[in-house]
Amino acid sequence: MISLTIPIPKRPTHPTGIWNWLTTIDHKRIGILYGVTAFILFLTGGIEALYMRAQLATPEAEIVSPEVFNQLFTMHGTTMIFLAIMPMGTAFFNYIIPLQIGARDVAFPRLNAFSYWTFLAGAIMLKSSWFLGGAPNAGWFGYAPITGVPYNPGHGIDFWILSLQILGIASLAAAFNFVVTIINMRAPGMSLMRMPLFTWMTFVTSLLLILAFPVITVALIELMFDRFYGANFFVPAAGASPLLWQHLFWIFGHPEVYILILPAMGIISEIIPTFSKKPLFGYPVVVLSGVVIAFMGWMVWSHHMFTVGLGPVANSVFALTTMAIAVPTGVKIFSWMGTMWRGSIHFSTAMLFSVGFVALFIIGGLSGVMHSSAASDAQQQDTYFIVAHLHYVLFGGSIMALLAAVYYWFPKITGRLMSESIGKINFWLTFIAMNLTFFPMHFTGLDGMPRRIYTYGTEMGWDLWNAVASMGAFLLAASILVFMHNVVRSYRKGEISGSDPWDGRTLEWSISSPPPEYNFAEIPVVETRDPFWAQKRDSVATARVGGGSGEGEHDIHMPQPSYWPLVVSIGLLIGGYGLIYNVAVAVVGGAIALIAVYAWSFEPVNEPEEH
Amino acid sequence: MSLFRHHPTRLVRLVPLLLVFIVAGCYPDHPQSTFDSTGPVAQSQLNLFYWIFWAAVFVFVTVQSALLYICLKFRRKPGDPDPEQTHGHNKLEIIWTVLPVILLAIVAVPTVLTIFDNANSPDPDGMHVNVVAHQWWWEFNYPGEDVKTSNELHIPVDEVVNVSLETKDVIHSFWIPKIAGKVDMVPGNSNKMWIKGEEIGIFHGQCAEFCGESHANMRFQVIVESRADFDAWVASEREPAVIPVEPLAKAGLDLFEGDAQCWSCHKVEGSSRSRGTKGPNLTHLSGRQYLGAGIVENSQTNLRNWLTSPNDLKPGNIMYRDAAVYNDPDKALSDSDISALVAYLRSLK
Amino acid sequence: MNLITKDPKAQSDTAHTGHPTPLTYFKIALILSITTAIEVGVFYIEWLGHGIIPVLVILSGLKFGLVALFYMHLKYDSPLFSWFFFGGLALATSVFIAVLGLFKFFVAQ
Amino acid sequence: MLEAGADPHGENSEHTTTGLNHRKLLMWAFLGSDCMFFGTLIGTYLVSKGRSLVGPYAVDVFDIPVTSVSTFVLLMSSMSMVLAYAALTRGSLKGFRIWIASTAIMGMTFLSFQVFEFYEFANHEVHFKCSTPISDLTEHERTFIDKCAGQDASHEVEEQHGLTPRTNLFGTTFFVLTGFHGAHVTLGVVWLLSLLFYSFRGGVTAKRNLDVDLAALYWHFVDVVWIVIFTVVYLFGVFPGF
Ligand code: HEA
Ligand code: HEA
Ligand code: HEC
Ligand code: CUA
Ligand SMILES: [Cu+2]
Repeated sequence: MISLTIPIPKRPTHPTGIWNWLTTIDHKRIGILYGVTAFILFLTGGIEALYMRAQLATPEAEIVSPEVFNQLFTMHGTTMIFLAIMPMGTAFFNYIIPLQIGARDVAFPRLNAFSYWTFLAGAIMLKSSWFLGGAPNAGWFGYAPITGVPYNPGHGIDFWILSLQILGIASLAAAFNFVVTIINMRAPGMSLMRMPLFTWMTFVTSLLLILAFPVITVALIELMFDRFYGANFFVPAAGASPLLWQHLFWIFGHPEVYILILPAMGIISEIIPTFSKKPLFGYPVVVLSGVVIAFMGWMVWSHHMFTVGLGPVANSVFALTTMAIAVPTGVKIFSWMGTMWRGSIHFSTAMLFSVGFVALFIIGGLSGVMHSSAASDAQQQDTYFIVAHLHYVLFGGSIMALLAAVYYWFPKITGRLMSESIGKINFWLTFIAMNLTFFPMHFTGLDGMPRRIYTYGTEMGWDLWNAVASMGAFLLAASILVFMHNVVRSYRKGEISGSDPWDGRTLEWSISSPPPEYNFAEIPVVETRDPFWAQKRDSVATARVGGGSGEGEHDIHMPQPSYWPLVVSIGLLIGGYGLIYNVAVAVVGGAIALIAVYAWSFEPVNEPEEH
Repeated sequence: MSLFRHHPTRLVRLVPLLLVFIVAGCYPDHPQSTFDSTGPVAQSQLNLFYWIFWAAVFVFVTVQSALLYICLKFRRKPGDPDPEQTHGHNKLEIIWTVLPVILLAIVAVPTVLTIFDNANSPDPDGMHVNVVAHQWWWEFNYPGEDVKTSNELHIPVDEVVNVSLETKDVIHSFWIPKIAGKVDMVPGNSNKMWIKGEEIGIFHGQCAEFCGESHANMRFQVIVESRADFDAWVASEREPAVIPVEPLAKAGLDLFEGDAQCWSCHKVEGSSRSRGTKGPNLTHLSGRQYLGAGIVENSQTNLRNWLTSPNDLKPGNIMYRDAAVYNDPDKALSDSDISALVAYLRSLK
Repeated sequence: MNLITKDPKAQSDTAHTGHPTPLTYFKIALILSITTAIEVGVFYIEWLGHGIIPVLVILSGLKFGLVALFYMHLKYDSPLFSWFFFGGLALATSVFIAVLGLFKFFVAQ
Repeated sequence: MLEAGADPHGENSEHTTTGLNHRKLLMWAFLGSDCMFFGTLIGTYLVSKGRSLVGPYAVDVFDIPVTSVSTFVLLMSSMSMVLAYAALTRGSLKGFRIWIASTAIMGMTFLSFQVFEFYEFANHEVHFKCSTPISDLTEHERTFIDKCAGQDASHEVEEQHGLTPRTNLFGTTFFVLTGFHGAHVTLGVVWLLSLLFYSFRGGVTAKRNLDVDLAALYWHFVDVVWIVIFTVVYLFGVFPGF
């Protein structure tokens, strides 16, 4: 009732400018915010990586201290996973999903804005730890008990815990939103089996998220109780088993890696058909294999724990379930190749990145299968061989696909094409540098180089390949600079793209670039897969998609901007810092969030109209 | 792409290059290389690795060449009509589901067999060593031999050694790449493994689980020796420490058991005073080849450096953090104190 | 797959035919109370020994199901809702039973 | 919580692909997700069970009859919740108010029980006569047996030895699990009361019974979670040898 007794500020109405961005609930703008923020954070994670590579380039280097090195890899891993790849995925979910399913917005536009601001709050919180007495330093999976107060009295871990909680809220908000949006806001006729693959994988990813995040949330809450209130969840001295943390983390963690890769696979499944001018080969099977991967992702978590002493039976079971995931993944790979087979393949930059994805992901997947053999993983676990695997699937997989997505959808978002000639340079540089950076890690790993070491002696014989990897990393930085150059240049003066530069197949290409605020002047009716292609080729006479004429524009009511999502997020941020420094501040933060939630609840999506 | 446009065969030349790369990666002579196993556990793991590796190479070569072929073959040429809009091919899809299953079965069987093989010691009644990990050093206890030592593991060649693994603080992982893959030491959870060295020599061990600031510096040596040498070593280890006679060393002993308070953390057998357990057992320190858990050679200079500023050799180490001589300026060791301590420690043969 | 497609019977809000009456709700409440009483009662029957465990699991499962099906009207609502709810429930149950298994919870010490 | 609440014309429910309401779908997805949340907490509790090194343990502190009563109250609140919804759907605003108020009251009763229980546990006393045979003492009580040394059999040992989240692993896992359930109930009570007040401002109508439906789903969920907790934590908790 608070909201009814305190004066509510008037609803924001700014059509442009900073206030518009702060209060926007337009999925396209939120998508852009998400994307730009995540990319900047990707750069910070990359800079952290460059520091590490500089330190490791030569034996016994002294560029950073061991303590800082530990903070670097922790922040690098956490940043890349939670602040770069996940939100970049969310950026595309936001921008593209409503367009692909023929909707005017997402189901809960304000929840969407809230998701972004909360993500930003979490990012600020985590990154600020560098300046507030030291970043977290226990690795991205923060195994107990090294995260406990006795071994880690500083605030680094507290920042890690609280920012991950806040980020978790953001991810959950987005995931719930997309689950509902995709189930409920599809254009008439777009049955599940007519949904574009990217939409499908977004759906599956969102389901994974809403099921996986509660687990890490609880684990973090438990750790928080241990650290802040002297509870005993992971305290061995009280009889607790620190293995519980590992289980909880990886029950979340393995589905999480599929949360990182499934959107990428969705992106690839859009781009390859477009540039091969063929429909996706074996569509139902590709969909199914995505679902199966997600499902099986729940049965394999202990493959990260092969060496903790679970016993031969458990290790065998988890080895087998893990190997089994190669089957549905293989199906996807082969289906992409089947799509290209007898196609008319145009190697645009987006397509190059997609094929690069397939090639690199196979390498990463195969090293994954090598890990899955528990007995031989005893030699690999916690070595650079793992680091090689994870970068092949994460960089070679997720990042390559996201870069492909930028090249592919940039014209839709900005109305301009990215430069193809710079794009080619970008791709080849990335591709070569990526292999130069991460392939040698296979060697050093098998040569016995453990991960997370800040230094090594020259007698170990790891000098050469570390030097190569470091060179590769700086080359990779150069390739990212090329990419940034291309984006900025093309945004300013790229060739005008028109609405359908690639001869696209799905609905987003049927409307103007950039799309009008309401996306579709008239909601399309879908009668087939790849509806836009069908319409263009006239194979389905009645398909009526697209429009964008702007007629009847005045009858379209778009949800109106709102302050509240932003305010709730600010409250959360204040609350987060408060929990670390001062409980009173935390209470204030909580109160702000609570009041804003109330105000939000009683604020209509649209102001009642004056008829 | 343009590089290969007219000469797809050029790519083929890359294959041997790639193989050279791969082979270049296995340096059997490197101290922690997993390609040069000298024990049955590591050997079985290596065999398994090769088995899977070649399966992976097979998949890699077939799939990547198919991909390359497709990329080269089906490129769009100007004026191409739309290709036929095929939607799938059931038979093909079944084939590429079943083939990987078969391939996986081929790697799964030896995997499971090896897991079980390595799980149980072939000689559970043989020798036992209890390893206790600490941030960032190792304690090795031989209950049967009644020997307690640190940072250097002696084992007799060709004998099964049953190892039990524990930790005093955080999680560590016990790993001797050439002898056996790693097993973690988890608080409150004693793990078991077995090892067997089949070659006389000194091998490197390494903590493999991130355990804090000096994780990188948590190493150890494994000395595989003949039974006779091993017995001799056991006999000498059992001896209490010699009481030094040389004056400087005697002064060192006094310091050690007196003002420097070394005794509060270190054990020296035979001394009634030095019974600490926070740091490594120093009874036969000078018999060890390395200092500070495998970090530097055990030389006079290095020992001196260690005592002068432990933090430089091993950042964050607990001795530097907690010993009064380092964190209380009033108690700091003078150069002559250090000389005395070094003399004493060097006498602990 | 037809669960997610339009199903006129699945109209969410009001006006279902065959919606339960308050009487049904009372009956359910009665069953719930009796079951709880039995649970607590069973608990004091010593000769059941470990047999109490399955009994209690079944009884509380029954209560859970009744509330979910009737009070949360899953029985009358779109099956999609049941998928979400029971899907989450089944996943949570199976994952954590597996975790307990890995901790040797079911092995008598 | 009432996101999109208010879509004043109830448009959302009409124009969706599935015919299902957005918010209701969201609620169910949330409940599925919350299953994982409580699953993790209960899993933690069970894994930690029997690992505590010092007492008091479940047998020492639990009072099954008391908790049975509060369980019963919560179950009945579910019934009154569903009746509130039914009343509103029938158009009886009065019935709605009565039932929702009683639901909230029962919720608060449950919470008071919980507060009482937490207080009791935190101030738990070890209390036994030295004449009691050792086999009749709980494991925890036995750790106080030396207080009988030199005393005659009629001496009564009385020691304040409370259970808090810090005391032992059982305390930690128990309080955090039931505490989070309690937090869910608290949120639910606030929600119900908000609806009650809102109804006096004309915000709750039969046409917009969805607002109540959502609160009800949440409320019932909190109830079913308690059903599990009651069995798994309380009943199994004091069951010897489990
Ligand atoms: C995008 C993220 C991503 C993806 C998709 C994967 C995919 C896989 N991962 Fe990976 N993994 C990580 C991210 C990912 N992983 C990360 C971040 C870590 C480290 C965490 C840390 O410790 O910090 C890790 C660690 C990790 C481990 C733990 C190693 C250890 O610490 O000891 C294991 C062990 O089994 C493993 C296995 C696998 C397997 C089998 C797959 C499979 O899904 C791969 C399947 C794909 C293929 C196999 C290729 C294509 C298939 C074919 C061409 C068909 C034919 C193939 C065959 C018949 C083999 N991964
Ligand atoms: C998505 C995930 C992702 C991505 C993209 C990357 C990208 C990179 N990673 Fe990362 N990495 C992880 C996820 C990822 N990593 C994880 C999960 C771990 C495990 C962490 C742990 O152990 O806890 C890890 C660990 C890890 C290690 C091991 C650390 C250790 O164990 O000691 C190393 C070492 O080389 C490394 C290197 C790199 C490099 C060189 C890149 C490069 O690809 C980075 C390329 C990007 C850039 C170079 C940025 C470009 C910057 C510029 C162009 C500067 C511009 C500047 C301005 C405009 C101001 N990573
Ligand atoms: C607070 C406890 C503590 C005190 C006091 C202490 N040490 Fe140590 N010492 C340690 C620890 C812990 C290590 C292992 C450090 C590591 O390797 O991380 C160690 C290692 C050593 C080593 C190397 C042992 C080896 O096996 O390589 C020597 C030598 C040593 N200490 C000598 C001394 C001397 C001499 C003193 C007194 C001036 C002293 N220590 C006081 C805790 C202590
Ligand atoms: Cu011990 Cu790493
Ligand atoms: Cu995994």
